[in-house]
Amino acid sequence: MGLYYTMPELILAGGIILIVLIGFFLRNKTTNLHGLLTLAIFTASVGYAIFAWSFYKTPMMLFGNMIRTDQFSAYFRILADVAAGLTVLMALRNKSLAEKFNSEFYTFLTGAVLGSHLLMMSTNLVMVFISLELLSISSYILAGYSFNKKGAEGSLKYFLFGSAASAIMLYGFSILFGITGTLEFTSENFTNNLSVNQSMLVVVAAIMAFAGFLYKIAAAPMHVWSPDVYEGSPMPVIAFLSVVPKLAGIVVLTKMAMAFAVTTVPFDWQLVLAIIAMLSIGIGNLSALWQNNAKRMMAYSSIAQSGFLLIGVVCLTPQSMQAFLFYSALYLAANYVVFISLQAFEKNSINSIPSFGGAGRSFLFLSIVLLGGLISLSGIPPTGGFTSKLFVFASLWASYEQTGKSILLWLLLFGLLNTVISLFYYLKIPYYAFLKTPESSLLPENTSFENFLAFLLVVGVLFFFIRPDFLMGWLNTINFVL
Amino acid sequence: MTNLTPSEILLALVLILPLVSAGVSFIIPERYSWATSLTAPLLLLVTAILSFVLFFTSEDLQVSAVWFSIGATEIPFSLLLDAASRLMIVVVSTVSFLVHLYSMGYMGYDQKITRYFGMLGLFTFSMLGIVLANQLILTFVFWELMGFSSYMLIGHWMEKPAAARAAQKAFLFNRIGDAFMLIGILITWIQQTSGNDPFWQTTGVICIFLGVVGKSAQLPLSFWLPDAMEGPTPVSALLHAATMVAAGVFLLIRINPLLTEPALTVIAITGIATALFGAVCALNQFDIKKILAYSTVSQLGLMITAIGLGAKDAALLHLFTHAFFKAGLFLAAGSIIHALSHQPNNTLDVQDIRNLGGLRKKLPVTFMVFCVTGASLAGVPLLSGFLSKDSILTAAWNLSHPTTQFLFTALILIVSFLTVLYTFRMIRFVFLGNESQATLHESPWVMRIPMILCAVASSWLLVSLNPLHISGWFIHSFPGAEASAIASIISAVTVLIALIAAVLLYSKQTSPKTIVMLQNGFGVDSFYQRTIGSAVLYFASAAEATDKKVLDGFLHFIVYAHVSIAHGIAWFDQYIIDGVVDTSARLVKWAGSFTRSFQGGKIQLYIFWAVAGLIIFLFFVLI
Amino acid sequence: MSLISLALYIFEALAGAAALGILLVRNVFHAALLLIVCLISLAGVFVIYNAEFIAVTQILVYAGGVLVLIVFGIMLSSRIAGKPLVVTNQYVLPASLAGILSAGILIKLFSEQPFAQQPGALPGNPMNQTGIALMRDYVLPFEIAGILLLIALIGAAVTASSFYSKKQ
Amino acid sequence: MEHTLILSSILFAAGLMTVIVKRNAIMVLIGIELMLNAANLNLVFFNRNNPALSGHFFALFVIVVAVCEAAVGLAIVLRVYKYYQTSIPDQLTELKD
Repeated sequence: MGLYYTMPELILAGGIILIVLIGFFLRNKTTNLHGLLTLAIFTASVGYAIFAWSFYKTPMMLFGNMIRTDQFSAYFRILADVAAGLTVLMALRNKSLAEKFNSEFYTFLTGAVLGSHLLMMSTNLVMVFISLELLSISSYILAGYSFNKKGAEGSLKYFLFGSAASAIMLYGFSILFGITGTLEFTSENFTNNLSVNQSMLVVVAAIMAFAGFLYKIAAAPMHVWSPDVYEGSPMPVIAFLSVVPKLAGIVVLTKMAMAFAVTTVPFDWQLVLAIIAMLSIGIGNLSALWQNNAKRMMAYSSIAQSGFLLIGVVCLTPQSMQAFLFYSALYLAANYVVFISLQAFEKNSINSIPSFGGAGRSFLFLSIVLLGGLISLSGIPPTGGFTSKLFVFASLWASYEQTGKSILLWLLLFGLLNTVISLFYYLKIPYYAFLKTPESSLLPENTSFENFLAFLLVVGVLFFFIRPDFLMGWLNTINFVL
Repeated sequence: MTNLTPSEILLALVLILPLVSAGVSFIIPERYSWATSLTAPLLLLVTAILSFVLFFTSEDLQVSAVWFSIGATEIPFSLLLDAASRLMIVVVSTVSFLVHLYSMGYMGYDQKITRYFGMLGLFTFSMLGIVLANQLILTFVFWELMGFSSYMLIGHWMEKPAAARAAQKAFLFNRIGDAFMLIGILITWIQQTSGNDPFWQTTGVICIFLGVVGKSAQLPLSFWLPDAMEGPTPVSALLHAATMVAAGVFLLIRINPLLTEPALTVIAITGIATALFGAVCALNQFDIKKILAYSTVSQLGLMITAIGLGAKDAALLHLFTHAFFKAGLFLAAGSIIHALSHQPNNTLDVQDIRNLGGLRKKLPVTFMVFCVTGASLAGVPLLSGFLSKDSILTAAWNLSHPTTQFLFTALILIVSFLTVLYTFRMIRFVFLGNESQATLHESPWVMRIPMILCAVASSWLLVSLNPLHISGWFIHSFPGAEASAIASIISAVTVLIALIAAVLLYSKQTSPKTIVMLQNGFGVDSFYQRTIGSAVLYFASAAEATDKKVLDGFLHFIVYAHVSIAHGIAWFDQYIIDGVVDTSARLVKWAGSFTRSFQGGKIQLYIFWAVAGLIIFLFFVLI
Repeated sequence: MSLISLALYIFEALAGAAALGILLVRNVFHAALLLIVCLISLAGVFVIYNAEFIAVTQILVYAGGVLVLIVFGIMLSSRIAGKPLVVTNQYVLPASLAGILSAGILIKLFSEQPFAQQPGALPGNPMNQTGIALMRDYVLPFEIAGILLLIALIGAAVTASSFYSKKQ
Repeated sequence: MEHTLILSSILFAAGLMTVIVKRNAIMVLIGIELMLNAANLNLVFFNRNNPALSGHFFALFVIVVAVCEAAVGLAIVLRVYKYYQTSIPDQLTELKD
């Protein structure tokens, strides 16, 4: 019975084995078959999740209370699959990835997606840990996939930071287990025992546990790794890392925060999360101002975006959850627009921001599409990014009115102020592209596929500005049992 | 949306055509950029004609569709065509068309003319959007779009560092206002859904007003406007005189029902303070475009004051008349700049009135336009400015509380007094006096026609049949704008006194000064007889007969007061405002390099920072 | 003091001493050996806490697997570098501050916390129970662990393969 | 029984310090293993009277994960060796601001 509900995960797990096997037979051959097969796997997974959407209406506990399927997690699983599918499309167009260990690349990608699926559904600390590790270990290897000096360094840094963070998280889990005597953190047993045994130790354990999630979503103060890792990784991997682990981390963080929010723990959760969100937004935006490397700049941008995503968790109201769901989808789309165009530019050896000078002339269409993505990320109309920020801030305001906590107001003001700051660096690339003269003349390579793909996504982003209710209406039907 | 009425189609066309123009301009390749300077004005001409048709034929019209919904609340996409917006679309599209036409001559040789016209089209589109939007979030969307296009237009000559800096300054100041505005919109919106709390309503409205303060260059955010004069002059005429800066005033007119009593007080005080400030500043500038910019600040202050006093129709009327005469002034100024800067071996700053003089004979058309529009700005009877200023004065005059009545009436009179002074000063030093330039040619016809049209639009006929009192054919647009006879007389007398004072002040001066030395002689040069007219001469001689000392002392007082205030303001602008801008930019950069300094590439140090961060966090929570 | 609790104290003291030793020694190889000591003492502690299966896994997997890997890595890397295995320390002061603070906070809070005495006792035959529960309650993590091992295996192979490739 | 928890705290802190202090990637790895073992000790200790044996299972999976991490980690270390001829993590500063 449970297998019906976890069919997407079964597809992914079977897919991993299939890709490995095909990889054996097609050794030493440069072929797109692996990529297309992986794409088919993700499509099947998304297809099933949409087909079985009504299945997930009532939450189901499965596999001895290890995981729970519901529409909330199903939505994010779809997003993760879509992101992974786009990553595959990017990887297919990336020559350096096609040369070496092609089938393995897709194995790790599928493994990471499987890990994120399970992480989003987990209701048990064991599952959280093991699926987080599946996601992490796959990501460590993916981060080193450029097979050069920088890639190796980025991979090692990611690995060392990641393992230290997950060890800290695990220690927090072990203390939580000691206090509550159960690993099922959504169960009543867990919350009751937590309420009975209020102490500072709970706080310590919770912060240690959150550290692992914060690392996964690259939020302050666990964000330090991301710029270095992003700079060393190939473009499809960065695009993947900036979306899928982030969403998975925040989903499980939401569930965990919910468990703490219903108990009467001796300190203010909203305060802590709000400060983390503010720190992430501030640090990400301020540091990004200085960057001259497009990848690094996007790393800081993704740190700041984590902060905005966290606002949904800070409020923990149904309205804020809807805003969070909406924001995630728009963030995914805009982020992939940017990375797809950046990859196309990279192909024409445009890497640093000054080298974008005059690119608007040689790659007019691509530059316009990139501008659309960046504008959406910064949250200016007429893009869905504006609408999503509007939803998030509106829910924050509503939450402030409800609770009257001044920290929420500060978060709102800080967030608004930072959308201003973020403009300065998001518009840096278009500024160079359109208003500067080229440093050297370029021989444009064919980027029509990238143009098309990014254009489709930009159309989506613009569409959700005009008709956000198209998605919002669907999100309204989601049942929020966390 | 199946059966569109003709008016609805017209409305959609008026809104869309500028956008089409922008799109066409962007699509046309650089080689054929000359084509842009034909398509863009043509499309705008069609827009202007259609808006006139709409103005004369249409009923009040509301188009509404569900845009999206958040939870249970639905956000409509709603356009409203009422008396105010009908008038505004005419203003926007007409002035925009005139500016397009003028730009054909003025920007003829510019390299990036396609971008210029594209942005102009986008700007017009967003301005029309603001005018028509019947919903605050939609307004905000257009508002931001307008901010973006104005940023691009101010910084059109990006290679000039001053232009890039001005664009950034304008952007920054506007974003500060916009951040508050978004908060205000959210508050207002939530207020509408969940009960009416007067406190929150006031807060929300004041937050929106702060957005208006940014866009309409009110105190304390007015300092970007003079800097924005680095942009092309036609842009200044369109954005910084007729439309964009007026968008804030228009928004206040739209949300007028929401304004609470305390909010009105705040608005009125801000407005009158800005009006005074702008007027004093305008009197102390040498740059002809900056004088006009400060004058715009001052006039916008008057409109805001009118709204604060509850006379929104007076504000709209002044907005309407101001759009034309100020656009005319800017276009004339542009014509001067154009004529002078196309002269060979010209090394002087052509915008500095100290370097100008005696242009009357060389540029007769420009001179006439400048005189007519300037007189309208000064509020000389028989011109539109007199009537609209009169209605604002009447609003102050009709206030119920005697103290506020006196205070506001007096302050508005002082503002109009100063307006006359600086207008006259400008005309005196630019057109009269010694001829300094050798050979000049009047601007081409494409530039002359818009100027002349603006001058014609500055006559009283635009507003009313009766040249001295508002009544007649446009009255149905301004049901609340009324003028009392006493106010008219007071206003006229003030203008006359001011004219006399101006003549006395500036006639003997050979070059403009900021610290104006008063000359004792009240003799009137023969050369004024042909310029301002015999009336001035008559009143001037009459004034000579009046108590010299009273007038003398009064003028002394005015001059010294304004000199010291102006110095204070210049200091404030240079050190405080620029200082704040620079400091905040530096602070942001410094904070950025601080947060970045953790990224030394050393992974073990990273881990340490992360752990340290967690421990600090822990202490923060535990204590 | 019973014999069992004496054994517990000895194992724990050994484990603690070995951990501190790792912190102090300068030679990577010695550190690896001290890790073995620490792990085996911990296995002893696990046995005393009735976790025989964990203890066995600890010895088999850690001592037999991880440590061989680590020693292998040490030898490979030292062969390339041709340098002695001595490591120096860095950031000693901030690190000790962080370490002592975290240990201090944890010990203080552990001593203040009244841990819930869970009802019931361990089943009589834990090993048997473990096997059954592994295939019943924990079947999903068990399967995931299989995939994880597969991924890690391929990943390690892919990552290390460039070690021998000629391209620099 | 608190001494077990004290031991686990010490193991954790010692692991953390090893991670930061030692100028060798393999030593960092050893430090991480120490931290994982501290958590394992906690899990087993807290499971003294729990018939569900959840702590034991968690510890078991932690060991499995530790193996995977060690394998992947060492492979990455070896690769870094190939490019940089060093295993001192702090000397890898090609990627920085």
